[in-house]
Amino acid sequence: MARITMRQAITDALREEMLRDENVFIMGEEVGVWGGTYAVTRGFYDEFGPQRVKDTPIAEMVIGGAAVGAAMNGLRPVAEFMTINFAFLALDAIVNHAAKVHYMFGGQFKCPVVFRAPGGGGRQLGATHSHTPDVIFAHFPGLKVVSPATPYDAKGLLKSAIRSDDPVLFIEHATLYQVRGEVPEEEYLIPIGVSDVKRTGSDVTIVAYAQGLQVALEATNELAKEGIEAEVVDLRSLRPLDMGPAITSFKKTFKAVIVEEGYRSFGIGAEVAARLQEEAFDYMDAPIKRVAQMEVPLPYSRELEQSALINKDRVIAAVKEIL
Amino acid sequence: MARITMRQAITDALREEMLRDENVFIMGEEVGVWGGTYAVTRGFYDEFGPQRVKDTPIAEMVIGGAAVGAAMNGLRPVAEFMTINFAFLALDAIVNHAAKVHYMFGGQFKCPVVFRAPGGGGRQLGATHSHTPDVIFAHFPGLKVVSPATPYDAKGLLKSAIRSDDPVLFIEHATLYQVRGEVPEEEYLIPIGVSDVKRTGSDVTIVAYAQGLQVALEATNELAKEGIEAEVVDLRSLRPLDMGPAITSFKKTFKAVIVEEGYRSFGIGAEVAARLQEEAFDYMDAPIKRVAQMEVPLPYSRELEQSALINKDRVIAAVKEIL
Amino acid sequence: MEKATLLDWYRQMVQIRRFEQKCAELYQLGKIGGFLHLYIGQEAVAVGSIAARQENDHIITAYRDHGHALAVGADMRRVMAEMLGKVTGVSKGKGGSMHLADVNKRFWGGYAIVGGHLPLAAGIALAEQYKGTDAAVLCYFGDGATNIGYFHESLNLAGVWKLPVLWICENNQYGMGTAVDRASAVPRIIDKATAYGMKGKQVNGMDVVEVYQATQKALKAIRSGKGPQFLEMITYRYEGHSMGDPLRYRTKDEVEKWRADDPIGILERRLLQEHNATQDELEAIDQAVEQEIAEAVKFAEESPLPSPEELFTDIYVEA
Amino acid sequence: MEKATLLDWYRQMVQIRRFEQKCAELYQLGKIGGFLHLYIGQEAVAVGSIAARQENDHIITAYRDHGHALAVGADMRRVMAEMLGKVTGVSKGKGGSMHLADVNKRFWGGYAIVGGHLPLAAGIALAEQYKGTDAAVLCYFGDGATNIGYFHESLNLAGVWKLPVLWICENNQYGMGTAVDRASAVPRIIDKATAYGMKGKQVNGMDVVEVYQATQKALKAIRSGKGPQFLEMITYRYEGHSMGDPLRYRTKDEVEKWRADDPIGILERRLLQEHNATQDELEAIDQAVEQEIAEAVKFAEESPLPSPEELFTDIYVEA
Ligand SMILES: Cc1ncc(C[n+]2csc(CCOP(=O)(O)OP(=O)(O)O)c2C)c(N)n1
Ligand SMILES: Cc1ncc(C[n+]2csc(CCOP(=O)(O)OP(=O)(O)O)c2C)c(N)n1
Ligand SMILES: [Mg+2]
Ligand SMILES: [Mg+2]
Repeated sequence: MARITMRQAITDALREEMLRDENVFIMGEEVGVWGGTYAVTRGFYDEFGPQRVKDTPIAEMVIGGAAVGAAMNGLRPVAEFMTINFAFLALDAIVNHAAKVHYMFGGQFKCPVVFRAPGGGGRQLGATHSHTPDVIFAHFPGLKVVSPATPYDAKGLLKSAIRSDDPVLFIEHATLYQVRGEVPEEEYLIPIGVSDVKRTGSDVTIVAYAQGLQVALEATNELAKEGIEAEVVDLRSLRPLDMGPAITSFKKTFKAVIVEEGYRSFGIGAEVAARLQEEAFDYMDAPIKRVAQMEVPLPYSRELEQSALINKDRVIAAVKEIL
Repeated sequence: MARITMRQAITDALREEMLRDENVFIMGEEVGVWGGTYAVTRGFYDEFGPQRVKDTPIAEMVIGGAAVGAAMNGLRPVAEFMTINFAFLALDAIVNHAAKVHYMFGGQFKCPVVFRAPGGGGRQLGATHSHTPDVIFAHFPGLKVVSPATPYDAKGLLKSAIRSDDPVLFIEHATLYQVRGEVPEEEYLIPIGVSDVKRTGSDVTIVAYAQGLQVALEATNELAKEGIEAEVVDLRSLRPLDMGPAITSFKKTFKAVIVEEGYRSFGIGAEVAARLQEEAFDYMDAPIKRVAQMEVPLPYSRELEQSALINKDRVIAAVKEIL
Repeated sequence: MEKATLLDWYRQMVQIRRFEQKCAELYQLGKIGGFLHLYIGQEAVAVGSIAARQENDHIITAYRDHGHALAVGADMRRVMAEMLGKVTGVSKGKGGSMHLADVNKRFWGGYAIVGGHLPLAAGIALAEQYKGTDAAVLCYFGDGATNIGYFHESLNLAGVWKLPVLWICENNQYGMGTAVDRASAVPRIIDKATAYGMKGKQVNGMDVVEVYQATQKALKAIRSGKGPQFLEMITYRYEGHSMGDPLRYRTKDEVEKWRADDPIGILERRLLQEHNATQDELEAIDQAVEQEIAEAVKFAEESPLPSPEELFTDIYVEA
Repeated sequence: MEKATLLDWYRQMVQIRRFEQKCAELYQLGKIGGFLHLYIGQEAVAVGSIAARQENDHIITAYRDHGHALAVGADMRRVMAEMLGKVTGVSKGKGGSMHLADVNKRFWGGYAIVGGHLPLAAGIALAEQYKGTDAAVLCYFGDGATNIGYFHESLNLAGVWKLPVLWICENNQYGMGTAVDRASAVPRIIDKATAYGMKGKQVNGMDVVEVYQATQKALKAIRSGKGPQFLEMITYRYEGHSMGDPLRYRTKDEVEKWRADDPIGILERRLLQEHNATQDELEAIDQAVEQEIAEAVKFAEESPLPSPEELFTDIYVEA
């Protein structure tokens, strides 16, 4: 198996799906001539032509809404928001249109659109460009929300997203583009809405996803040196949210820490904690802890920004607090 | 004390603040000539004139953003989104601009804007017009989010919001406009970010706000007939979130149910549950329950829509499950 | 125009008007809930423009959608059932008045977020362009909607990509209570088309024939590769914005003035004076429409509500 | 124009250019992080237009904001400190390159969401109108920004409310890698102004004197009650969109062609040929600027980082 970056895995998924199905096309800002702001679609414009790799104006509302219309009328758009921060401008198109046309018209239409959106902090981009706002999208039924942490998952999940007849928001944490991992040559799919155990252990359960997962894994390496074996569950999808593996693990370890990059209040971890205590109350040995972003607009200055973000030390500290 | 409706209380607050401070003005769709879609500003156009009661085009992005600019430059806008559903279009103006200009420019500017937005389901308005998306706004630091349940609270909180030097999103549940309650003649303010015990009891803690509070109170009347005395904590503000009274109560009752109108997953209740177990773990006698909206785009058909919403029976059932 | 065609348009316009008058009654009786936006006064726009479409063209509009639904030929019984929230409704009772649609008629529905369907129209058109068909999209919206960002981004994209969309602004003089010139920096809506490289034409939206001809011409321009087109239909809504409009923003006189130009009246006169139609002929149509409406109401009233399980269907295609 | 004035503008333009060249260096050294958008090539726009403002006028712009910050007269040392994320920076190190601001100069800052500051400009202007002053707002944005909903809603509102805003489009031919006519349905940006009842004028944005005069005239029109005005400054950015631009979308020839019209070069020639300036005079200015920049860098480098507690200040005015 080749070890490739997450960027490459996403590129490969897109390319394979475009070769497989001519109704799959890409639209977004700078996806064509430029080759994608994060170089994910580099070479696509030349390979597939301007008909299938469409540069758009800077106009997120219509990027969102036109993708919905195209999907309703038989295409499979992969619409890219240059970053998820700009998807705020398309919130209505995403949650009031993409997520509702199937239900609101009694099943007459379907909306097989994929919205791709890189997100996340840590690159000194300042308050408006550093969001990890995954939770606000995951809140709305009708939409599926996916956010992978490894190249393998990214590829398999993106291919499923493109083939799905439902609208999917596919969130890519930009600092993960460089992460490498093994990806098989053969075709495979990973179902949306299935969590995955990324590391086994019996002392504590860590539930995480995306960048949070990478931080969690770093922490477990150090914890293991001290003889603490954490089990790590990767949510991978935020809606539908598969709590099964986390609950199973929790029933074994009796303790849990949730790690996410977004803000703590009303974040992903809140739901996970609420669900764990609801569904495995009798197994709770300690409070369920959350490691998340400090609740401030992210500042530019490097050290200041870093101090607001999650890191392995904060995960280790949280684990030790409840052990 | 007069018993007035919540609509009247809000009208009175607006009017008093406009009389007190000439920098306070109102802008929004149909706030003027029409008198407000929910009649909250009826008569204001004649009383204060078009300079201070400004009808806007249907343009939520600029309603949001222009209010921010006006606030930065010395005014105190009360910008109305006709309903909170349309505030989705202003998400960027609200969370990336209103909530960040103070921080992002190192404190040089302040943004004393109030966004008013009626919300909620239950009126057969269909999937796009029935949101209770309070949580997605509460997620972002820099913004204050308030959602009162009684005329008394609505008046005192709205006056505080208008006087606050920070941006405040003031969410009014439209089905509460008719609710009556006692409101003193004299001026009073209620601080933002302070929860309130609305009913005392020792068997179970119910944490709620807005429409959820009214449903909770209905439920407690029935529960009381069966000898079950619930303590009811009204959050009133969602950010800053004052968990003090809920935790105090929980430490007395050892059991809690959270009631909110919005969707359950990644909702307000998730955070409350997570916080209760974090901060009062040793007092947990049972899983903390959540009563919330079914996770579907709300349908038009009356019975179907009602079946998706919270009601007292569901609260009662949740309480009994953990007693 | 052929007499038979005009008689059919007359029938359609009467059908829309009577249908809505019945809806208003049912609303008062509490049988219809939510928001109800009547199209009365604007009938000539939907009827005339939809008559000009070719079979594979698409229709999409806002929440004021009863006229378009009937004009595309949706089954009136199922439209009425939708109004009453019944499972036999076009949208299974989940959509209601604002969300009528009929996929088989290429009617993509009514949308309640002002401007929200304009990008959808662009996307639907993009799919046709992508597939290389000659189909176009007729996208309807109000004067008020031209002030929202969705309008700008959608028309611009259509312009840049030369999407086959016919943008049809139904300028009924008000967005809720706000007169056009209190909300739009230019009082003539077509002046906005300039910003998207479209010419734009103002049309008397009270005259179904004029509407038909202008639409036909615009669709032809689109199909001959001239890019998206823009029509401003000058019209008026006789009733309030929705049920319960306090109507403080206009005078009775103004309404009366516009009523004198009633689209049904204009067509009626033309039929009687220029096409030898008789009062009896028209009355027969009126009566047939009454009959059809009575049957639609009966069908709707007798239809079952959606079963409780319907709450959880149609959220996702794949569970 | 007075020679002294032109010399001052020359100084400002050189200052902006050298400042940015230094920033590019510091970026390569990793001392500046995040995004860095250079203004090089566009200096005449900020300098000429800001020179035309009266003292109580306001300035607001997008993320490509170094030129505006220096032209309003912000302390270069504190601007440089901001670039380096130091607590002595104009925004305490919290904003960085994209979020320079100086409340004392009525400079409301750079904003990184494309179009996001246009409604703010409308609101700032509204406040002046409300207070009855004669101040106007100069709001700068790129060609790409004219395609976003924010642009439409803001210009329309300004038009309806007659807000004192001078909309200044800096058409540098590209939004990132997208040429104007690949993103805008009309290749001439001023054609968009028509849709808001504004006339709009194209200006040679490489000539600081033309920019100054056009701005002066537009501000006068605003102050004489003619409502908001629109200027399209035709200009060019010599460098990439931001650091790390692969520059696949334009040719070297094209860049060279524009460089021949260099705004500093044009002014230099005018000073030498028409105002009897000497090479020595100009070189003295260049050297003074170099000196100033060296001091600014020294100040910035020696300044402390924000203390850890700064993370939690400025979130709210009231805790
Ligand atoms: C984004 C958004 N803002 C506000 C509303 C509330 N609203 C519904 S219809 C309407 C007026 C629309 O006027 P116009 O576009 O002229 O259409 P008309 O109702 O006259 O047919 C408004 C403000 C909405 N539905 N969506
Ligand atoms: C809403 C939004 N979408 C996309 C971006 C990413 N982005 C930043 S600058 C830019 C290009 C803007 O071009 P233009 O308005 O011409 O300004 P210029 O950079 O040429 O000065 C883009 C697409 C953004 N910051 N905000
Ligand atoms: Mg209208
Ligand atoms: Mg540009």
